[in-house]
Amino acid sequence: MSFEPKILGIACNWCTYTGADLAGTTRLQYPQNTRVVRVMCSSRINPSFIFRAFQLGADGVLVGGCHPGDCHYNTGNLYARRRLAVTKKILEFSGMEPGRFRVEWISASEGNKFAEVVREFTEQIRNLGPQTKFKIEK
Amino acid sequence: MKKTAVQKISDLAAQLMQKGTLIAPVREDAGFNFREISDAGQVDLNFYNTLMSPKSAFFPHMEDFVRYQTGKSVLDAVPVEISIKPAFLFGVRPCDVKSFEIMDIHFSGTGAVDPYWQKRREATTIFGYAFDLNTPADGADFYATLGIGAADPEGSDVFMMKKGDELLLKAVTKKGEKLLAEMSGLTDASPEDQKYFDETVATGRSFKTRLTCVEAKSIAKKFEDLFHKTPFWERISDACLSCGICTFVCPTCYCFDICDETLFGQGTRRRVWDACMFTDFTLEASGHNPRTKVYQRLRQKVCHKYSYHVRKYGVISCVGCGRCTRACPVNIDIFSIVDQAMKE
Amino acid sequence: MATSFKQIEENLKNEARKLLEEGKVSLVLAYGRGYDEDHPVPFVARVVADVENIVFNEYCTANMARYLVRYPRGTKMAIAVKPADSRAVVQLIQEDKIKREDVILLGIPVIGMKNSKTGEVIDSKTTCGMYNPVLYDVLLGEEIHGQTVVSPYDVLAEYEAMDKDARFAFWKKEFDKCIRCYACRKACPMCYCDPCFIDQNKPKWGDKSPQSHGNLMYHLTRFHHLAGRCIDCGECSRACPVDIPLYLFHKKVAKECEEMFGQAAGKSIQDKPVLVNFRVDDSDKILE
Amino acid sequence: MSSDNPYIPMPVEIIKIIDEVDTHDIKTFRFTFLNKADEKKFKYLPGQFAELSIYGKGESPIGIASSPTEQGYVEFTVQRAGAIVPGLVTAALHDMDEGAKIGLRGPLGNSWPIEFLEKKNIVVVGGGFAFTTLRSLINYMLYKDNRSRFGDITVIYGARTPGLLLYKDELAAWEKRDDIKTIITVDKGDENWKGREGFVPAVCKDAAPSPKNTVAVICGPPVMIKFTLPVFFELGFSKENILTSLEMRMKCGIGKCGRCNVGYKYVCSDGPVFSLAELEELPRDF
Repeated sequence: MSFEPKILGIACNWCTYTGADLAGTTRLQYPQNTRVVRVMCSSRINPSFIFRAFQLGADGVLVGGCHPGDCHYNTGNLYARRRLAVTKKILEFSGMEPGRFRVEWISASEGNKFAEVVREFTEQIRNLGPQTKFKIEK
Repeated sequence: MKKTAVQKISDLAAQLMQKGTLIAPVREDAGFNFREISDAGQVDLNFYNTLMSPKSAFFPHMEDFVRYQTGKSVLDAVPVEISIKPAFLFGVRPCDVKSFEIMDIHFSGTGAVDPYWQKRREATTIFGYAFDLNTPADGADFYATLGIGAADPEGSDVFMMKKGDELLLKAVTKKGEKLLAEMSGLTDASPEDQKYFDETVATGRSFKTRLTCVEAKSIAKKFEDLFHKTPFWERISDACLSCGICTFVCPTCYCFDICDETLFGQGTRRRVWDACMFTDFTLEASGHNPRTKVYQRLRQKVCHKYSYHVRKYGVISCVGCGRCTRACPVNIDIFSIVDQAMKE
Repeated sequence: MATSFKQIEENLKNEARKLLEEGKVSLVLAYGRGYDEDHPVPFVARVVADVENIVFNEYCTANMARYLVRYPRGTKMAIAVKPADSRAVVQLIQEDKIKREDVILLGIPVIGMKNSKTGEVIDSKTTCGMYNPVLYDVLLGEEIHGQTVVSPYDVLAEYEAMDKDARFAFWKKEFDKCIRCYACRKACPMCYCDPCFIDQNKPKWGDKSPQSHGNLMYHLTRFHHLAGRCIDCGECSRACPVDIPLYLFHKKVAKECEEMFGQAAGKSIQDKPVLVNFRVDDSDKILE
Repeated sequence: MSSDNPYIPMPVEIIKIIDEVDTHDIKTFRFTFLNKADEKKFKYLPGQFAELSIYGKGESPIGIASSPTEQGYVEFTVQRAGAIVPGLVTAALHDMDEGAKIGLRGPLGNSWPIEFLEKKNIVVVGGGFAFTTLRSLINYMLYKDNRSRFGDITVIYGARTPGLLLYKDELAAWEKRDDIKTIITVDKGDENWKGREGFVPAVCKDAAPSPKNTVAVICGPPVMIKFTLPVFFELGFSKENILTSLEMRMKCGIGKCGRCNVGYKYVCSDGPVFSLAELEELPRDF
C-alpha cells in the first residue's frame, strides 16, 4: 500500500485559515493529507501541541500564521516566530527529521500560496516516509 | 550448605532462569540495578549496593490494574490478570531483605491485603547476599544503627556470601533448601566453609556503619514532640529541593498514585510510584492542600519513617541502606536529621 | 592565581556575619556541612551564630539561586553565587521573580569544582565554564583571568555531527532511563512554575508513568520552557540519579538561541528573556 | 469481575439524579448494583465512603449519603469540583445522565460509631455541602426499627442561602416529625425564606443542647467547625463526645497508597470519623 502522509495543519484564524477557505472557494486542487486545526493566533500554539501531534502519529506538522507585521493582535506572530524556531531546533536535535515541521506565513488573500505550500509539504513528507520516531506504538 | 566458584554464577543464573524469572543486579551507566535477566552473563555480583532498591520486584514502578476502552461501558473493562511466575531475586543485601519484612506489614500484614504485593512475594525466592566485611561500609550507610547486621541471613530463602573466589550458599528456609537441592553444579561446602559462614554472620552483627544505636520508641516519641516546632523543620528543609529521588530509591517507601492513562482509545488504570515530596501529593479537588510547604513535606517523610510507622506498625520504616543519602542532589542525609532531632 | 577554597570560605563567613550583624539581610544562602566533608549541603544562615556552620569547598556545586523564589517577595537576602549561579540570579531578576535591590550577591570566582558523586572536575563540558560571576556586590576572591577560555558549546560538536537517527536513538535510550523523580526541575533555578505543566491533569500533557512517550514529552517540553533561560549551571544533570545528560540538550538550545537572537541567558539585568521578546526584523531564516 | 482485588471497582448504574441546589453544582446520584452479589457485599454504615470510579478519568472518594436502611440503591451527593483544581471525576459524573454506568469501590473507612451513639441523645450539626453522611446517619436513626435505640435527636443544619440547602424535601419532612428536632438556618435568606437566619455556631448557642448523655456529630466547612467547637465546649461537651469526619486526598481508600495520613492514622482506613479527643492526639496536618 502506498504511503499517505498524515499531516497536522495548525492555522491562525485571521490569515492562514481564511487563506485555506479561499483556496477552497476558488476550487484550487491540493492534497487532502492535511487536517487543519484553527487557532486564534500562531502564538497560541503551544510547542507541546507539536510534540504531541508527532507522538500521536502525525507524519508532518504545518503551522500557518499571518505575515510578520500583519498579525491581528499586532505582535503575536513575532513571538511565535521565535518560539517555533526554538521548537524546530529542539525537534532537530532530538533526532526528528527537520523537514517534518514547517512554519509558513500565509495571508487571507493567499489561497494560491496555501494550496502550493500544502502540495509542496505533502510531497516532502511523502518523500520522508512515515514518521516513526516520536510515534507511540499502539 | 553448598558452594560454587564466583566465576560460575552465570551457570547458577542460567539454571534459575529455567525455573522462572530471574531478577539480579546488572551494571548500568549510573550504577547497578536489579533487572529481569535475559542473558545469564549479565548477572554481576561485584556491586556495593544498587542505585534503585529491589522493592520493584514486588512493587514495580508501574502496575496495571484494569484495561478499558474509552466510550465503552464499565462492564467491558478487563482487570489485568495477576499471573505471576516463580521468581528469583538474586543478590539482595541484608538491609534490603529486611525492608521486605517491613513492607509486608504494610501491604499484606494489616488491614486490606494488596494482592499484587502478596502474590509476588509468595512466588519469589530471595537470595540474600552479605556485604563484604573486609571493606568498610559506605559513608552513607547506617543499617547497623538500626540493628541490621552486614551478613544477616534472616529473611532470605538462600543466603550467599563470598569466600575468596567462592560463593557460599546456605539455605535459610524450606523453600531455599528445596531449591538448592534441585540445583546442579553446586558442590557441598566443607566444615571450614560452614565455620567461615557462621563467623561472618556473627562478625556482621558487630560490623560498623556510621553513628550509634538508637531506639525506635524514643525516636518516634521525639518526633511526635517535635512536630509543631516549625523552625526546626524549616531549618532541616532549607536545602531540600522536594524532588522524589529519596522516595523512589527507598526500599521502604510505598506511596503510590492510581492514574488513568489513555492512548488511542485504549485506557489503563494503573498505579505508579508517587512521592510525598511532590506538591500535588496531597492536593485535594477542593484546592485545599495540607502540605504546601517544603518543610511540611519533609516533615511528613521523616516522621512517617521514624515516628508514624513505629506507632502504627511497631517498626522504623527505614533500613539504613543509605540510598537516599547517596542519591540526594543536595546531600541531605535523613539520619543526620534524626540525629539533630534527638539533640533538640 | 585563584583564591583558595579555604580563603573563600573565610571571606564568605565574614561577609555573611557582617550582613547579618548590620541587619542588611534576613538570611544568607550559602553552604553548610553535610554528613561528611565531601558532601556539603545548601545552608541558610539566619542569625549570626549560624555563620560558623558555613563551609565552602570544591564540592559546593548546588546552585543557590534555586532557593531564592522560595522566600516571600521583598525578603532581603544575600546569596553566595558562583559564575553560573550569578547568571541564574540575573535571569530571575529579568523575569521579575526577585528584585535586584532585595538580593546581595556574594560572588565567588571558581575553578576546579568537583561533582560530589563522581569526583569529576566540573568544567565547560557540563556547565557554562565561566570563572567569574557576571554580577556581584561583593567578590569573595580574586577574579580568575588567563585561563584558556573554552566555549561551553564545544562539547556539542560530537552530537551535532551524529546522524539524526543515531541521535534519536541516543536520546531515546537516555530518556527511557528517566524515573520521573523530577530532580532536574527541582534542582533547576529557572524551573519555578507551580504547577509544572507535567503535573496538570487538564490539559494532561503527559502521563505520570515512566514510559517512553511521557518521558519524551516531559523532557522536550522542559527544554523548550528553558529555551533562552537556561544558564547552563548543569545542576539538572548532576541531580539526575540515572545520569541523563540533560545538559547537552540545554546547551544545544542555548547555543541556538544565542545564534538566533544574539543574546545569552542571564548576562545582563537589562535584557529581556528572548522568548518573551521579539524584534520586528527577526529573520524568517530562523524558521528554516 | 475479580472480587478479591480491592482495587477493582464494582459496576453500578445511575438510576436517578437529583439536582440539589440552585447553583446546579451539587447533585445526588442514586446507583444500583449491576451484579446482585456486589449489592450483598456492599454492607455499610452511615459515615462510610466509597470511591466513585470512572474509567478514563479516575476515582473520587465520596461519602455515602443514603442510609443502609434504604434497600436496593446507594446515594452519593457530589459537588462538581473545579474552582481551583480541575475535578475530572466529578465533572464527568455531573455530565452523565440516568442510565450511565460507572464503577464503585467500597464501602471504605470507619463509620459514625453507631454502638457508641446508642441510648444517647444526638445533636447533629451540619454546614453546607458537608451534610451528606449526616443525612445518612439521621435517616438511619429515624428508621422505624432503629428510632428506639437512640435518645433525642436534634439536627442543626445551615447553608449560605436557602437555595444551597441539600435534601430540601427531607428537611421539610423532618420538621413535621415530632421524634426529631430540626433547626434549619441560612446565613442570608431571600424574599421567600421564612425560616431562621444566622450562622451555625450562633444557632447552636441558642439551641443550647444539654451535654448530658449527648453526643455532638459535627460536619462542615473548616470555618464553621472552628467557631462551632468552642460553643460545644462552653455547653460542657467533652472531647470524646464530639465527633467529626475528616477529608484528605485519597487514592486507594484502603490504607495502602500512603497519602491520606494525619500522623500515624490513615484517614481512609482509620477514619474518616474521629472524635475530637482522637484528633487532638494527632498532629495538625490536615
